[in-house]
Amino acid sequence: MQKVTREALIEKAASLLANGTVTSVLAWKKGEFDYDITPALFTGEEEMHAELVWNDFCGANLSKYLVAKTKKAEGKILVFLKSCDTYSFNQLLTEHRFDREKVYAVGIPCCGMADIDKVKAISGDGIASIECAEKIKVSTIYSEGAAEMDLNDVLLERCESCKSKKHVAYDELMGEEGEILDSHRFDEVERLEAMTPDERFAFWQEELSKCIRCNACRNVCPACTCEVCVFNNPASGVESKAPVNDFEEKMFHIIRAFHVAGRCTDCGECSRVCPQNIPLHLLNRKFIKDMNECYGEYQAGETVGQRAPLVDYTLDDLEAGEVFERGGDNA
Amino acid sequence: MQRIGVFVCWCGSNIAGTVDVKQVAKALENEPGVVYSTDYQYMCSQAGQDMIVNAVKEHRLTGIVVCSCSPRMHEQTFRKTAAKAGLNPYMVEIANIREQCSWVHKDMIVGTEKAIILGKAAVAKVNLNAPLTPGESPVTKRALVIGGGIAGIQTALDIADAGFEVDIVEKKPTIGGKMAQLDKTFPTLDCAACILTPKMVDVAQHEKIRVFSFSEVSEVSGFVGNFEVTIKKKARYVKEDICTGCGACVDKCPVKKVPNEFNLGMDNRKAIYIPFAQAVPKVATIDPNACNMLKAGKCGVCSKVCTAGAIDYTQKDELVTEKYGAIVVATGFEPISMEKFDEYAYSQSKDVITSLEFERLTNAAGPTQGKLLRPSDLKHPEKIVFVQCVGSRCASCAEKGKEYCSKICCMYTAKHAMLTRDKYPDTDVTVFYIDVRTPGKNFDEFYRRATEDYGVKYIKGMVGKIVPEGDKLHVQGSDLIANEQVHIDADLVVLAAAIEPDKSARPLATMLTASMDTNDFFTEAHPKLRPVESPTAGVFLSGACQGPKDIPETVSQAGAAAAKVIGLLAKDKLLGNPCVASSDENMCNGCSSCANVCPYGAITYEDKEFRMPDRTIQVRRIAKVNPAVCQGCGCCTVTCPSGAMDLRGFTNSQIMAEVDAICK
Amino acid sequence: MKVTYFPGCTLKNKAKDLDRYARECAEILGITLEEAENWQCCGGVFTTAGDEIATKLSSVRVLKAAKEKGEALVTVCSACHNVVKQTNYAMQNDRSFADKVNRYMADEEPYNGETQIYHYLELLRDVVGFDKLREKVVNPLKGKKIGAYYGCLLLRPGKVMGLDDPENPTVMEELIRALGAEPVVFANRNECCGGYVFAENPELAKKKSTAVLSNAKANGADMVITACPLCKYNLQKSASDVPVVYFTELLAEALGVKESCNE
Amino acid sequence: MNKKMLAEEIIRISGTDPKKCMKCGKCSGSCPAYDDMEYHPHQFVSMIINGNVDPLMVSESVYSCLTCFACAERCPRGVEPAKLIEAVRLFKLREKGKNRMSAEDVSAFCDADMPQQAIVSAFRKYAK
Amino acid sequence: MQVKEFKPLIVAFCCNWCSYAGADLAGNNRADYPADVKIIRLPCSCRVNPMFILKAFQKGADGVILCGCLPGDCHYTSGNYYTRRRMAMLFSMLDFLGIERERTRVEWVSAAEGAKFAATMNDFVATVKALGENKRLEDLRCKK
Repeated sequence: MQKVTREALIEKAASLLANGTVTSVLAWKKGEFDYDITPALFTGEEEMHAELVWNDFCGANLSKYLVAKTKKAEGKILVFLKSCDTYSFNQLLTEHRFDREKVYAVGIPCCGMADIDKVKAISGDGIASIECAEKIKVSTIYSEGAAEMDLNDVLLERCESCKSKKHVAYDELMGEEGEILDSHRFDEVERLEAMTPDERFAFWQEELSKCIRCNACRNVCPACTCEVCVFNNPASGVESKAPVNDFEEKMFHIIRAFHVAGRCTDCGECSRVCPQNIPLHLLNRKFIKDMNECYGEYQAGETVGQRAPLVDYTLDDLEAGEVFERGGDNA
Repeated sequence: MQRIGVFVCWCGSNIAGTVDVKQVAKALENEPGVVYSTDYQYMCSQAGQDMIVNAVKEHRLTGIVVCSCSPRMHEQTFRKTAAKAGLNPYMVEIANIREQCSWVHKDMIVGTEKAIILGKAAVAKVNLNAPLTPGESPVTKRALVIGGGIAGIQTALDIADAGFEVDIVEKKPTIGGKMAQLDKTFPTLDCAACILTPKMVDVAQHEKIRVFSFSEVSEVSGFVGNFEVTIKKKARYVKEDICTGCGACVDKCPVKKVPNEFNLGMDNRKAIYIPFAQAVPKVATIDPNACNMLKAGKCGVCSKVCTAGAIDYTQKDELVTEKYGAIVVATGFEPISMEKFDEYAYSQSKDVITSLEFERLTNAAGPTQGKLLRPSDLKHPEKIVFVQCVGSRCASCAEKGKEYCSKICCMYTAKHAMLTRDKYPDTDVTVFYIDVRTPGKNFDEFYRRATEDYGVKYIKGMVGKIVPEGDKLHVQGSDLIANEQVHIDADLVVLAAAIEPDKSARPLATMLTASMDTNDFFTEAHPKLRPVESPTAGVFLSGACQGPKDIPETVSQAGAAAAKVIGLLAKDKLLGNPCVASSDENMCNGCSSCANVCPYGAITYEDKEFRMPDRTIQVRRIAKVNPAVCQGCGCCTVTCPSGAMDLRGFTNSQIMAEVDAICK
Repeated sequence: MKVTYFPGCTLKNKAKDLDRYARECAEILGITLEEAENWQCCGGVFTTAGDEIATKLSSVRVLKAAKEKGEALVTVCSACHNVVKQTNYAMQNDRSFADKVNRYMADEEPYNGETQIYHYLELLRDVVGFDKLREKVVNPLKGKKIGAYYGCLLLRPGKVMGLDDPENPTVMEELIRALGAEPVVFANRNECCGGYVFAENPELAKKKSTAVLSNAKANGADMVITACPLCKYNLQKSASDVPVVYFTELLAEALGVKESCNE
Repeated sequence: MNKKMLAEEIIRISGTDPKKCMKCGKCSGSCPAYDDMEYHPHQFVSMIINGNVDPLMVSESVYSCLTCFACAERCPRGVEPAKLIEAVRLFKLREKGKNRMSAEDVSAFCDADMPQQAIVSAFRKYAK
Repeated sequence: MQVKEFKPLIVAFCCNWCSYAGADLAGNNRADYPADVKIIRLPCSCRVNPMFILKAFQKGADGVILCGCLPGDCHYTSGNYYTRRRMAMLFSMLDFLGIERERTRVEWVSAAEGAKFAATMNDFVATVKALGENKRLEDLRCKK
């Protein structure tokens, strides 16, 4: 797949700004470090030349930011969407979370994004600068010269198991359109399913014990756009600032996964941002896999206006207890 | 902070025999919010209730917990008691320590321990109870009946006789429906017209009934007691109020070859027509697809001969909006198309007909003036074969047939067979059947008469193929009892086509937010206990739109629906169930999940302006629950991702408090 | 348009004219029938049992060959069409069957019923279109009253074959009309001719074939057309004097290439 | 193999569910080979449900079925009796040495006009 | 030292129209089931939020059972169908986390099935008893 260059993005944005189609541009800029790329709103061309970033670390899914930004913006916002981001975009539209008229969506091809932890594993800590070209060149404060690596060797897990290079929503597409891929995204879920309950318990105990309740997963999640989160709402009965007991984190993650079940597009942002590297996407994928198997294939965000499995039913759905029997014994 | 009184009932020895009521009262005394706790032999007795009233006054109670029998037994009683004491009735909670404690546990220690926990849970809940007031809404004292067949007619007459106004909307030019097309009715063999047309006249003459014929419902809004309905009166190009129904226009109309739908296309009508002699309203209608004047601007004969001046070629569809308190659906049925069953050669031979066509062939007002002549050559058929269950009980392919039993075919086939043998004893009549289903008063006797007295041959088996050859229909079928394949050269074959809901029912259900089953029959609010109500409040069901029905059943259901409507319209105000869902607009995301699962269509959305902390105004889509429509199941509350939706009387925090109290 | 063509064994032998006419007419209508390489006999009948694998492999092979070329597969013989289509349906819908077949053919890429299959009649109706066909007719068959005999294999099971309404088909009647002749609808057009049972019980086959043709005749047919060599054989052996020809022969006649085909 | 297992095996081979049958007899009303069968399509269904398969195993009826699929097409319940008959036939043929037709038999019915398809089909139906 | 018998804590969520009435009927018939079962009355099984179940476990419940009307009989026509989907998904998730699948259950009990209600509770209590105390849900986060 041909990469679209940063310059092409800026040129596109500048021309749309100039002809009045949009009044602002939602894209990415550098944060504290070269690999720490964050969403940013631009209104002028110079600003974009100075700050706009488009490289192998632009994992952030911009769809979610439209909810807040469109409420404030006067005119249209241009947003750059990678193929996986377009699913979130549609899902948010299904839920009426922003006004489609206020957005000009430009689809951009994506070859996958880099996982900074994998980069560090090669380069070592203390990254001073990163250059993204044919190869990713990383120099650290501890070593002379730069470590070089292929993007394909340091892909984020979610990009390794990319479900779709196809954009399901856009006003305009840059570069060539990709296809829905036969990803192996459920392999890891299946591996866990094949374990004994004790092994699974041990696995999750290990993983979830790392949780520090920083809420990064929730804050980045494009399905978590609630005006007030239940975990911040005293009337919900599950509000918590500090955990009461050890179960609290567990409950947080189950409830969060349940809340986004049927709405989660499997964009993988939760795992990408987790500072503790908990594979949170596995919880979401477990729900997706179960729903696919029990109620028929469903991809949230594929089109606008879909009815998700949990707000639907058929008269002969399987019983709650039967969910374990489908497809042989997985215990 | 609440001031809660706890009242532990002995229920004689029913509770006190296994639960130490004194200890329960004592244990609950120390629960948060409890300021008074006592026990008594029979809380539900007058003395017991007085005790509660006095305690409320004396201890300035704001909430009450009664530890007694099931709330399904006495919740209403104690709510009234609370009201008597000046408390909001919804400040009462019951701890069920009889059915779910003393009666199922034998050990006093175990029973007492559990009763205390159940009491604690109730106290925890009351602490979070809020006074609830049922919403009130006015009732428009007028009913709408959709469909003017026997079901709609009977419902309308019954409602109107009770003194309420009723409008009937009928899509055809006349009311009367399927029954008007029938010849005789089983099991008494009354003439259908003789018993139906007087009712049609009653409708026409009733001062409380208006008939919108040749009209359709195009929009419905509102809720129980307060519906607003837009009715589309289709242009009939004849002024209904002026036309006298004299028929002069029909006589003179030069366009003669329009298939007559009333006789199912077996003869022709004019471009201007009155469907049948007893039509109500008896008014002519012009068929714009056939009329030369409307198609090409040439002719105008009807206008010239009409002395009343009723013809109006410029008439347009007209929209009428009216308010109603209740809506009755009576959209009826249609026989299914025989297109997919051509093994019976329906499309190949005019002499293969459906049972409804047979009705017209034997009806004195039908295309053959009641003489049984077969359509192809108008000869008297000497051998007739009836085939039952054509398309009914067919599970193999949804687009072909219907999985259900159409219920009426066994009886009308017996009727047809019997009447044929009665009028034409020389006719050989054979019926192929799978099962003969005759549950109903005098039904089986009727069927037996067909075979025993009239000599109708019943063959258990099914026809597999009909081959028209020459002027015969070669019928090949199975006789399962004789274990042989039978071949009959018949002159006429009558197919008992399955019946299905009228095609207009599905879009209507969407407008009404009334639910339907997979076959497009309307769903009843409860299959046993609320069979004539739709789950959507204020929408009632009459006749075959709810499921296959014969005339007696239809008329009884029509009357029952009318009784329900009268009960509703007799009220000046509707008191709702206050335990309904409500959405906190500050938390609602407007995502529509709740509306997806609401079985009653109680949730709508609106854009609302919010003033933000930075003084800007933001517009956000939010959910609104109509408390008059919501029935309080709470399904939306779980679907709501933000927790904005909650259920009054069973709030998230109340239930969590109960869980906490039990698990403490 | 180029399609992969599966003639089947009979069309290479006893039914050569069915084949010749079909190819020639297709060319006129802008479609090239390119014979599949190394095709094998379809086996004549489809065995409905899901655990019968070996007998269906020849169909899978030709389906795969078409898939590899990215072409649709066209058949003319009703029996071949039935076997290939039913096999393809099983490959699409019966997971365990498809898995077994794919395992059996392990050296090759798995096949899951991707190939589009047309019967020649479908090609005429859905790809060429009867209106276009009518334009190409140079020798309209005016005044001929022709009965279309479908038999079983073209239509049933209806859910699988999807060629037409199994109880009230119209494709051949439309073809007859397009060629300028008058179709005669007769109820026995989808009743069995006796099929392979003639080998065991010739009397039964004769009885069935006679019933078909007498019904056609009673409804006024001068001639009956068919797409199936076995039907044609059985019908011709029956006691009737109604001529039975392949539909492609009629097509060739109307398109004016019948003579050249026979040269 | 006991009766019940035999019936179950036949149902498995057929891939259809005879329990869906409502005993309407449309299969036997449709069957063009009815008069040449000892057991008729509806009896196949009923006997297999009842586990009474032995008489079917020794009956000639299975060879009379034309596999014309009329019963399957018209069955209102999707039972498709032809598939059950096919399953019994296969079960018989799969037993060792139970081929009904051999190459020598062909000359008996072969004539000059006979299409190749006829021989192939007959072998599929009458031999393994 | 005598080992104290393990008394499980069971929370049962019952819908008002069918299963709560079924529980009442069990009482009317003086059916016998363990006092470990504590019933919370709700309008419909679809009112049960997964949060309630998790909360119960968090607070020390050893088993949670949901009872609703038989499919097709829901007082609100479709509530239990949604319950069925939600709980199938939730239970599968709990199992995925290694939590004993027997600790959660959904049963459909009609208002006429007092005996079934009691039998269901007896069976469920016995099952949970055999599992022992609910440790996993409480301890999941702590490393051993």
